[in-house]
Formats: sequence, structure tokens, C-alpha cells
Amino acid sequence: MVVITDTPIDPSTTYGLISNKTAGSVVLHYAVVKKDGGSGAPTDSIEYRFEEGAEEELDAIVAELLLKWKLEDVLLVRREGCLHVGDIISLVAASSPNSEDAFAACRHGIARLKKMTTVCKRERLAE
Amino acid sequence: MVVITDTPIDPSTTYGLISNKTAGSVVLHYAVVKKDGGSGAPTDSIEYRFEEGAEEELDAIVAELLLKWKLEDVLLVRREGCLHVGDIISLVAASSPNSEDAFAACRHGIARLKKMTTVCKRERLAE
Amino acid sequence: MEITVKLFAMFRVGRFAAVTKRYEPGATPANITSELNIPEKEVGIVLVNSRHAKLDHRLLDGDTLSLFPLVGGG
Amino acid sequence: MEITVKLFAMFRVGRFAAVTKRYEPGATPANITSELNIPEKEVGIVLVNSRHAKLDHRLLDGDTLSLFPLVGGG
Repeated sequence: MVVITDTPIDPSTTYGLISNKTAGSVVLHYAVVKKDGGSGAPTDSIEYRFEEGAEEELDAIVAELLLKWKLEDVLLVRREGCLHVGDIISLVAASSPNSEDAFAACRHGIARLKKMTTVCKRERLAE
Repeated sequence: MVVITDTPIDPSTTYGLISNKTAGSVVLHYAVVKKDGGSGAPTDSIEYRFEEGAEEELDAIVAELLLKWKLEDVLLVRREGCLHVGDIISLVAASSPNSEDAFAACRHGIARLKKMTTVCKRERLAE
Repeated sequence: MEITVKLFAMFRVGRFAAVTKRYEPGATPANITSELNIPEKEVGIVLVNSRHAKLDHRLLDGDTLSLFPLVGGG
Repeated sequence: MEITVKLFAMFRVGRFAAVTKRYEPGATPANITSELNIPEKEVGIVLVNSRHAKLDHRLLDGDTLSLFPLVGGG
């Protein structure tokens, strides 16, 4: 499943979105805006905008993970809009009969989200 | 934080239990009872009982993870009692400024939970 | 019923990227790949509304079907 | 206020595994390690109620303090 949302990602509902009828392992990774984004000055906010084709790009990532690893389900959620420190940027989740596959897929999913071509990211530093 | 509970682990509340003031990554792993536990016949239920010292053993695992990786927080939750297919057995969660550390700690935490000496596990196969 | 079909990678060659079309009630991804002359063994991943599905999945009105080849899924 | 102090691994040698004791309000893990003759540089991890804490953490009545050495944390 793939979601692009302009409302805050609510971690209380995410587990229920991943199917796990056969899976023994469910791995979730939340990326969160942190104060020190690595650019020297503290982060005030980050704005994410998605272009046309973003859902297709997310679908293609889901398909890539399903092809490469033994998974029951994959969930990709991305937040659009202006995010502040502590806000959830994205969620990558995978369910699998093996924790190894769930972890590997989840890590690869994060790497793929970072390389998306249909997202525009603008960081504002605190003064 | 460390929890041993005889009530179902509720995934809607877990994210809030992990502190992430400085963390950019929060990784959660749920272990779930699956139908095919690998013993040939389908699983009906698994019973988990914890002996005295189980909380100390979990504390020691938390300390081990905090020593080995750069983490802000670790959460270990284990369910006690008779669990059926689809029930959550355990949760290992870690928050870190780096997703690498959060993933590595989470994986090591799972391996350590499996080797706990203060837990008694009894599987019942379906007829 | 109306189904949106999205093709990815080499499946687009000589076909289309996305199209919305009427299908008979009860149509499956297998029916649609067959109509599109896509051999089943070339189908890598089937997504229905971005969720993992099988070729015999019963599609519903308004569903989006995405088809990815075995190689070069992106 | 009452604090339960748990020591792990080599910290137990010549001391104890767990003890519940009265401390002055506002006591910190640093005060307690000092009282127990544990050098701060030997302290690997401090947990208060199973949560990561620092040596200057202000303890509260009923807290459990767990102290792990730098080496052999288990």
C-alpha cells in the first residue's frame, strides 16, 4: 500500500495497514525530522512537495521490494507539506515470514525513498 | 523501557513509548505467531511464561544495545500467556539519529530475546 | 466496471503507461494481461490499489491495477 | 525517598544484586555510584525504570536505578 498525505502520519493506525496473515515479522521504520540535519545549523522545518507520478514511483518501489525479498506486504507512507522537528517524514513497513527479509526490504525501501525523483525537499534552518 | 505483560501488546500505543527527541529514525519489530512455525505441523498456540529475573534480563539487553550502538532509546515488550496465530509475541524498538544504528540494535535485540534464559516457551500444534 | 491499468518498464513498449477502461464484472489481472498480450511468466509483480495481489484476484469497480515485469521492476 | 538499586555484572562483586534504600530527595545516580565506590568512568549504562538516563538524572521516590559496567554489560 502506498499513501501520500498532507495530514500528520498517525503511528497509532499504521500496524493495522500491513497485512500479516502468514508473516511472523513486521518491521516499521519511521523517519522523523531531527534538529540536527547535518547541515551545521539546526533545522527549523522541511517542506516536501510531490510531483505528478509520485504514486507510480512509490508503486514501483513496492514492486521492487516484493520482487527482491520474500514479503507478504509492503507499506510506504510519505508526508507532504511543511514539517517541523519531531514530525514523521515517512514510514516504510514490511511483513515477512522471516525477520531477515523484512529488515532488508525495509532498509532498501528507505534508501529508495531518499532517491525519489518526484519529490521536492526544501529545508529551512533555524536562525 | 521494558515491559512484560499478560494483556495483548497494542501496536497503537507503542510509538509513543519510545523517546525520540534527537532521533531521526525509529525502528520497530513485531514478532507475531505464525501458522507455520517450522515444526512441520501448523501451530495452534504458544505459551510463554517468565521466571523471576526476567525484567533484569531485559534490562541487561537494553543496556547491551545502548552500549553497542548510538541510540536514544530502546523499548522491549514481551507478552506472557497463551498466544494464538496473529498475536504479537514481542516488540523490539530503537530510536537513533542514524537508521543504521536503529536497525542493527533492533536486529540484535531480537536475537537476544530469542536466547533469554528466564522464559519458558511451550508450543501446541494444531490437530 | 471501470479499471485503471498502469504498466511499468518494458510493459509500456508498444502499449501505454496508464489507461482507464471498462471490463466485465469479475475480471482478474490474468484476464487483462491476456488481453494485453503479456505472457503470465513475464509478470513479476501485480499490485491492486498499490497492494500485493495475485493474477486471479477478483477486481472491483474503480480498482487500479499495476503490472510490473519480472526484470527491471522500476 | 526510596530507591531500588540494581547492580549488574562485575558491579555486584563485593556489593549486592539489588537493594531498596532511603536516599535524600534530589539524589542522582552519580550520588549513588559515589556512595557505592563505583568510579564514574566504569559506569557504562544507567537505566532509571528501564530507561536510558544520565548520571545527573534527578531520581524520584520509588524509582529503580540499574547500573551496568562499561564491559560485559550482560
